[in-house]
Amino acid sequence: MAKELLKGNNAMAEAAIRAGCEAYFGYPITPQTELLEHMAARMPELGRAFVQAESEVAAINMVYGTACTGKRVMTSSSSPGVSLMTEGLSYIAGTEVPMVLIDVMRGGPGLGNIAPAQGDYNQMVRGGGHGDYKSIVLAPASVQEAIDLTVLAFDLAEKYRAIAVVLADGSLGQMMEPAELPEMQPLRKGTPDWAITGEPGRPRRLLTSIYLQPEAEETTNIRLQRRWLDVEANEVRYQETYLDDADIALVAFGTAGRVALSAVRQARAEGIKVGLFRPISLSPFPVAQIRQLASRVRSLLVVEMNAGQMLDDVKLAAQGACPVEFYGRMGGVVPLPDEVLAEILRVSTHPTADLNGHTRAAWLDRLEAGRGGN
Amino acid sequence: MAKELLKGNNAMAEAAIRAGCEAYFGYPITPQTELLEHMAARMPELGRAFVQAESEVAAINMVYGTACTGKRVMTSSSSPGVSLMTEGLSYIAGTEVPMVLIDVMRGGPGLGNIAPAQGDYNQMVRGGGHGDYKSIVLAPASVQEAIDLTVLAFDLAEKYRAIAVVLADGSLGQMMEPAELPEMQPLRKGTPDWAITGEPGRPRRLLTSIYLQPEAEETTNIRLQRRWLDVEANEVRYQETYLDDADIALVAFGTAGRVALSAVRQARAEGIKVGLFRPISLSPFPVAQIRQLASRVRSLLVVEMNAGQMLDDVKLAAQGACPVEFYGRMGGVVPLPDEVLAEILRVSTHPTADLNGHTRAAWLDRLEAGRGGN
Amino acid sequence: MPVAGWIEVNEKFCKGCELCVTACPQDVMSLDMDRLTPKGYHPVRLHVEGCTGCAVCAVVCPEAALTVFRGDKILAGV
Amino acid sequence: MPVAGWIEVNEKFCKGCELCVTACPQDVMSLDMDRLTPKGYHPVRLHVEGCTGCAVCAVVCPEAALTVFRGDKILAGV
Amino acid sequence: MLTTDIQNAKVVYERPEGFTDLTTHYCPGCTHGTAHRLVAETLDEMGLREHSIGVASVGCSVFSYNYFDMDFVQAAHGRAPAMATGIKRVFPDRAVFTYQGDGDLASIGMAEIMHAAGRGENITVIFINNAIYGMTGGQMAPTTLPGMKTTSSPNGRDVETQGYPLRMAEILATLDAVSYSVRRSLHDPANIRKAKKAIRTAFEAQRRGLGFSMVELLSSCPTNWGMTPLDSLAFIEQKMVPAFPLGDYKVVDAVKSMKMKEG
Amino acid sequence: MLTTDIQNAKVVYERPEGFTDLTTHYCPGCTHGTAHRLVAETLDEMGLREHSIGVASVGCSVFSYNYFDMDFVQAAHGRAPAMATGIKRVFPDRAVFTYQGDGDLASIGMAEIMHAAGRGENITVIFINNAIYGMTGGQMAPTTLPGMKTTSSPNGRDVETQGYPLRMAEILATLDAVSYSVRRSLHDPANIRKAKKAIRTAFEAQRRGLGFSMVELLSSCPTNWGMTPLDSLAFIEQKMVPAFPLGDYKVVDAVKSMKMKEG
Amino acid sequence: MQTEIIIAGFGGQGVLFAGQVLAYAAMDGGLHVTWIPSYGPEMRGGTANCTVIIGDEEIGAPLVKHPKAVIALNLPSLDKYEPLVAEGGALLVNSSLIDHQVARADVRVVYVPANEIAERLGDKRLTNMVMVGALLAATGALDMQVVKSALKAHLPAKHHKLLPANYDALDEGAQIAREALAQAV
Amino acid sequence: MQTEIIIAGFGGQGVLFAGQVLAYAAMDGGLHVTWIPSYGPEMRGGTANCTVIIGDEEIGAPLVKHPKAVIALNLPSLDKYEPLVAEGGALLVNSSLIDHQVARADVRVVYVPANEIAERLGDKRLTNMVMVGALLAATGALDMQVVKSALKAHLPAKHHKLLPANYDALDEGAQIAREALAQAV
Ligand SMILES: Cc1ncc(C[n+]2csc(CCOP(=O)(O)OP(=O)(O)O)c2C)c(N)n1
Ligand SMILES: Cc1ncc(C[n+]2csc(CCOP(=O)(O)OP(=O)(O)O)c2C)c(N)n1
Ligand code: SF4
Ligand code: SF4
Ligand code: SF4
Ligand code: SF4
Ligand code: SF4
Ligand code: SF4
Ligand SMILES: [Mg+2]
Ligand SMILES: [Mg+2]
Repeated sequence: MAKELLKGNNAMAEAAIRAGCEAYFGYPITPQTELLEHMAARMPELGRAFVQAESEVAAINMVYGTACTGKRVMTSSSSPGVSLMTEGLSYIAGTEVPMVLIDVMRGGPGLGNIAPAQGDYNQMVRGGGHGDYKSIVLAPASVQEAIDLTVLAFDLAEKYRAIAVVLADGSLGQMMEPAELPEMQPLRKGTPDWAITGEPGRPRRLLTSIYLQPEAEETTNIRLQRRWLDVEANEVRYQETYLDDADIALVAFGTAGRVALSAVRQARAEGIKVGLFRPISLSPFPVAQIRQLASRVRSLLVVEMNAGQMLDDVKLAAQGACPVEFYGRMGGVVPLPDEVLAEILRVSTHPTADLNGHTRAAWLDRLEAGRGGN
Repeated sequence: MAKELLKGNNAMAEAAIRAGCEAYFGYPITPQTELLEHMAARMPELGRAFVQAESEVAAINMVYGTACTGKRVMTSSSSPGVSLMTEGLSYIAGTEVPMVLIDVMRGGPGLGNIAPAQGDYNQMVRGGGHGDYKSIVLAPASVQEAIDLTVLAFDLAEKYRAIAVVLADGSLGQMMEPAELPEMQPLRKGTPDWAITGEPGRPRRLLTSIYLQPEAEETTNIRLQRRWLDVEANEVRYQETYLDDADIALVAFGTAGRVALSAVRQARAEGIKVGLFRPISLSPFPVAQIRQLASRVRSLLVVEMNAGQMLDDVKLAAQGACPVEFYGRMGGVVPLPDEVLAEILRVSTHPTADLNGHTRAAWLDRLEAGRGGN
Repeated sequence: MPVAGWIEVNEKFCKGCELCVTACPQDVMSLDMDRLTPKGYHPVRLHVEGCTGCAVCAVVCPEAALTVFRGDKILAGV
Repeated sequence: MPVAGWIEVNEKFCKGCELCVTACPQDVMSLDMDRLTPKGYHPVRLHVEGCTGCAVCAVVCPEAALTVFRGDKILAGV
Repeated sequence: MLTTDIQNAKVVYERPEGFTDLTTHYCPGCTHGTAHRLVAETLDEMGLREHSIGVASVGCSVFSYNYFDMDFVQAAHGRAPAMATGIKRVFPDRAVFTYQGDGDLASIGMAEIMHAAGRGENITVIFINNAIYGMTGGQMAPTTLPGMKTTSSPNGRDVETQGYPLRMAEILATLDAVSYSVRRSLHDPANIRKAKKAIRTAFEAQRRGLGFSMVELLSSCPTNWGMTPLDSLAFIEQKMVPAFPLGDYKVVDAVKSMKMKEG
Repeated sequence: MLTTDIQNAKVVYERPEGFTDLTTHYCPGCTHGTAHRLVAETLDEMGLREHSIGVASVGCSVFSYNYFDMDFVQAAHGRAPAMATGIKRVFPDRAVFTYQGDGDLASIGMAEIMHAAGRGENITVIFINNAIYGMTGGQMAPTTLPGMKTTSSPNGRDVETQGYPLRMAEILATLDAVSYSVRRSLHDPANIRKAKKAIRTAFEAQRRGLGFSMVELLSSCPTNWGMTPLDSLAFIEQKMVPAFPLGDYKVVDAVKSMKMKEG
Repeated sequence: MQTEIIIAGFGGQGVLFAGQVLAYAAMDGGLHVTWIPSYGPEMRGGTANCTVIIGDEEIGAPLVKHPKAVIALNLPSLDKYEPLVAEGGALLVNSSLIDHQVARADVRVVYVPANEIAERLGDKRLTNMVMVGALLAATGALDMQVVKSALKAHLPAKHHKLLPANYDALDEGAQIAREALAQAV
Repeated sequence: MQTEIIIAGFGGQGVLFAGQVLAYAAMDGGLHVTWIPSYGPEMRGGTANCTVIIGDEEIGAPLVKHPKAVIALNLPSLDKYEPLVAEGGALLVNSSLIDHQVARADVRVVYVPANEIAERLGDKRLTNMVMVGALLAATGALDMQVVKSALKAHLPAKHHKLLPANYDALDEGAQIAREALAQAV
């Protein structure tokens, strides 16, 4: 297929359709609304299910229903709406049925604003819902990648009977870029052997997340944990740029990763040996790769559009092998390449020996100073 | 006051009342129901507000309303119910109003069961809601401590205009122990200067979590982050037992901490130099203390009633200073002292050099072997 | 020939709630205080003749513990 | 003496929506196409005599942009 | 001695095929079981058992999926109508039904039931109104009667602060897309028979694609009401029926004119 | 030349004190502003401005707190009635009101409005029914008319799959604890005056502790309807009023017999 | 030193209250104590049990695998807990309902016809107190007098007329245990 | 090599579409490109702007602090972006609405009476294309012919009758820029 100039939200919606999504349930919220609107236009004309749910709570439970039938299903929302889905997500995880969620993050906490942000990292990666469960979380950095990861999300969700999240942010949702959509996949015939289908002639099936005996619930948990080990073994994805000879490695995902790339290029132009590690799968996190990187470079510099959420995962991976520095913007502010370049310069000229990098207080000081100077 | 034999749920409810809680909103859920029922009986007779909300979503938003008036307010629930509160919690955090939440955790994910568990650690400590916010999270290990921390929670919530969570589990809610309730505090006269009170004769007040300009939202976030630095500086709480000469330190909170204590005593009786570090404030986490401990002992052994959630915080604190081992039971299974003793013996006789301790896969193997043998 | 009936009580299901006992128009049912079901309840039984197989008992039984039969009644002297 | 009135348009608030223009029973209002408010709208004005101060315009104005006055009208020749 | 011999015996009533062989966890005399039985019998009679998908809710009926011999899912508290929507939209030719308590449907699940009804989802809702939260040990439900003591209204439901009972059959009847909304009771054989007819009508309406159907059933909770099973039935008749009048609150013409091949 | 001189001039109408000095962010001609004005005027006239607490919702009126000169909070989407409950229960003598759109109140907030009404919370709800989601750019609301095109019903609301409009004033009127539930419209001066009277009655009912009061206002959304402000008013009159008949759906006796000292 | 006691039986046999009496007595006696029920989903019927731990220092785990003493009020409880009692521990068997000999030789077993005794004392509901009496004698976990005072102090006043019968039940249970164990030695 | 362009003005001035035309042209020309709007809460009125970045390798940040070129369609936009244009960059000013001289000497400034030209060409809505034409001439970011082809390829067929006027607008804008910059040298 030829490249088209596509808006992220529409691109992800159309990608889902072409990946064989048979049902979409959602509730409007900026900055992901075009995604729902695209579905509203396209799904009925294809004879597939589209329901504008009464709320995100209802949407996720409609998804839960379809997920139990084994058909490809998805929802999308943005931060506050995703919070309302956490109970349902925990149920879906506990019932081991596949689904895709697209979270186009915005500034928070609370009602916040509709600007691009990455403040839902913890909620999505560490489980905003109760109990032990893990979701697969994929973070695209371009419209093309958003398309590809949306398709992949359906495959992985099905493969591991798990929740697969495409974690984008407002700028990815609103941005247009040339990108290529996949061919329309034919809908799968038949259903998995666990699916609730109300079909005659076979023993009844049951899907539930209640296991009243703690031992039975633990058995389910062990199954989930073991499955996650498989996910960790098979599904780690990341992109490395200019890392071969790097002294400093930036770690950034999604839009922050793009911004970091610009800054890295500028720094390279100034002769600084810096590269970029961009996790694509935030969960499973590229632990081994970052551990290895940490033992190779002088510093890691994490850049996020939040107060340092992936930062913890980077530190956990680095395990003290090198200092981990941090720069973040919050509340919907997208960092500009110049700011990140300044951070690279700082780290390269004033390396710290403290494993925690410059402290959090120092980051806030720098941030406020920078803002004041704007 | 003399000691009484009190059930955890009732004790926390009465403690809240005596701490001056003026409004309670909640929705029934096992194993915290007695807490709501205690409030249903006591609050109206004291002329205070009690509403059985239509759902946890409504409950947290009623709390949000009262919190905006500056009056002491709380809700309580258990895991699935708490998930439904995450949007509201994010709003409350973003609006910077104080409230207390008691989460009496049960087995999950999903509907799970009503047995004691600690699977909501991530949800409470890392923010189940969207955006960057932090809640103060206190984990009692006895009925007396549940009382004391409930009272403290109100004070801290108010001091930092933040959410304070008492994170208990089903066994703490259902257990009876001798404990002393505090005196009834007189209700505070007057309201804070930010409170919405509809009072004449002063400029209007406004409480909101929407900051449409990203820069304004970032300013709020910076304020929240700075306030959190204060919390980290002032409010770390923990208990150390038998640690002076310990080679191995167990780290466990709440009920798991009690179980660990029994195991530590048994191990000491067998001559093993082992001690217990019990974080009382899970958030702020005793980072410095554990870092220091990690540099002193041969191994840390984390014991939880989940798949290893606090484990990440311990590793983050330890920063590779020593291996961090893990033992957890899931889905509502409470570990018994004998199992933990076996883990202590394992760690003391087969110390590992890997910073990640025995791997997660190995833990699952051991767990399944142990269950089979039960 | 008069109509007659009888019931079979599945003791696995019966919980001795007595709803059928009260509902039976012929008043021919009662709990068997000498027996306990596996769940620990006294099961219901026909304690006297006169069942017509009307199935009212089955209509009210929450546990679907009853099977009701009906047939032609023949009185036989011995 | 006949009753007469006039209005004052607060141009900070007026958005030129014309709802008042249509509602005015005397048809004495119109947008001032020569002026722009700070927000970039053409504000409303009285373009002809005849305002009675009936305040219907104010009743429909979504922006509370109008103040309406009424008084005794005196015709004065010059 | 005189003995009775019975000839030409035939089975007049037997346990429905739609039931599994498991004993329920319901308290003795709880009419949840009765409601289950009526649903199972109806689906048997309509030949729908193997074409049905049930949606269990959270409440004492949380394990209802164990007792029905058909495909089942278990919803989150209050969300059964949303889950049923997700199923029905991709399997429009299955008989999809929810089975919900009053806490589930009328309290936490109010938005979901109103909107499933408002959309006219072609599903059937079996609504068990026992005026209490059974499973969690007897708290006030939205349908608790004024003055009724529960563990969360220990001095009796105070209408000043806790409001009045909600009448769901009437409320849902106000919605355009609802085809059938009625209230029945399970307190005696005659009413149980009427309840079953209503359940049959509801499923028949669904089979014909007529839209949302709901049967509210007044039901007992001997345990949390603190009564014997028998007294509980009397309580339904004497206290609940007056507060929740039995009747047809909405039956659209298409439902009225359905001809049912009665089983 | 003839000039007019006016003597004994007095102010017949002026911007209410209850308003701040900020310009709204509403589109030109949007009747959200009209509704705001009526509320502000009413609270002024009743002397309640400084004794009121407003609860803004999420929708185009999310910033309404900027325009009212009184204490305000800003609720989560749909939860304003719950938040108002939390406030009113600890400040029973304040005039507490919510201001909600149709997406907010009738879609995501359905459970909260039904239960606040069911409990008879002594609050006043101003409900702006503009048949659309204004703020998010024109998606279907629960009150969108059949066949009406929106960005999420691009071929017009299909009642088969998307259901029928919900009539909230009628639905709430079925609840025992509601004291006042009426519908008015903002499309012409006469109706605006009636709307104001209703708002006054609602707040008066609250002042007297008579319980839950709600005024539904048919309102325009020129932007998302794709019409001029004027055409929008015609749309209200010609299309919305027939679908949402104006009238008093519930006025309890205590409200009927209120004597209001008219301002 | 710490004594762990599990009391198990049917719902309705006074299992939870018996445990609470021990807990009150321990508290009144200045000891540390925890009481924890096993709580299940069934409102009626089913089995009930609770664990009471009494100690002279802060109590760790409120549940243990191998309790020092078990009161088994019915057969399922005996089946479940017989293998779990700690070596050298005490197993108190309600022989009125349990027609079954304990196989283990490494625990002290006392058979108490508790229902019969209770009925003889005039109230079936005293069964639990008979077993508690036996437990006290068999384990020495608490002083009998302290338990009696605790009963008096914590039983609601309206039930005080039942105190003498409760005391008798405790004494009779203790007597049986003493005799059984004396014999065993 | 990368060119960042910000187009800013009132809502209704065709700001977003102008950016999209550039993006389409860049795509058709085989270049990398991103287009991103600033999106606000107001449905009507207010300012609108978008950032287009065109480059020959994968584009990093879709937003930059110092764009290489800015089209300012109204005064607030000029006020906002004048200080931000990169040194040596281009500032295209719609002089029909902006009665204001640019103070900076380190950028190339072109004043384009775009509204007048558009009205002369018969359609006020051509204003944005006049400015785009000027931008192309001032920056050489894209080939004029590619832009015209892109317009043709991506304008819905029903609007194709407007193509000639659009081409004229582009050309006139370019002409003005060429003249202005020639003079400046
Ligand atoms: C989100 C959530 N909140 C609360 C609960 C606890 N809970 C379980 S059942 C129930 C009430 C059930 O009452 P009802 O629906 O009336 O059913 P019944 O037991 O009376 O049949 C509640 C509140 C839960 N499981 N999930
Ligand atoms: C939980 C959540 N979901 C969705 C949104 C996005 N959202 C904001 S306003 C709105 C709809 C508002 O429509 P309505 O209530 O009718 O108000 P109007 O704008 O029409 O006045 C939505 C869906 C949100 N802010 N929060
Ligand atoms: S079938 Fe009729 S007569 Fe026979 S036992 Fe049942 S109810 Fe009684
Ligand atoms: S109604 Fe059913 S469960 Fe109850 S006693 Fe009769 S047969 Fe047994
Ligand atoms: S006051 Fe009356 S007459 Fe005067 S402008 Fe307004 S509407 Fe017209
Ligand atoms: S109604 Fe108000 S805003 Fe509209 S034109 Fe008239 S004065 Fe201006
Ligand atoms: S608690 Fe009540 S509703 Fe639940 S099974 Fe028992 S009697 Fe039935
Ligand atoms: S979008 Fe609609 S409802 Fe919102 S302000 Fe504009 S016209 Fe009013
Ligand atoms: Mg119920
Ligand atoms: Mg609306």
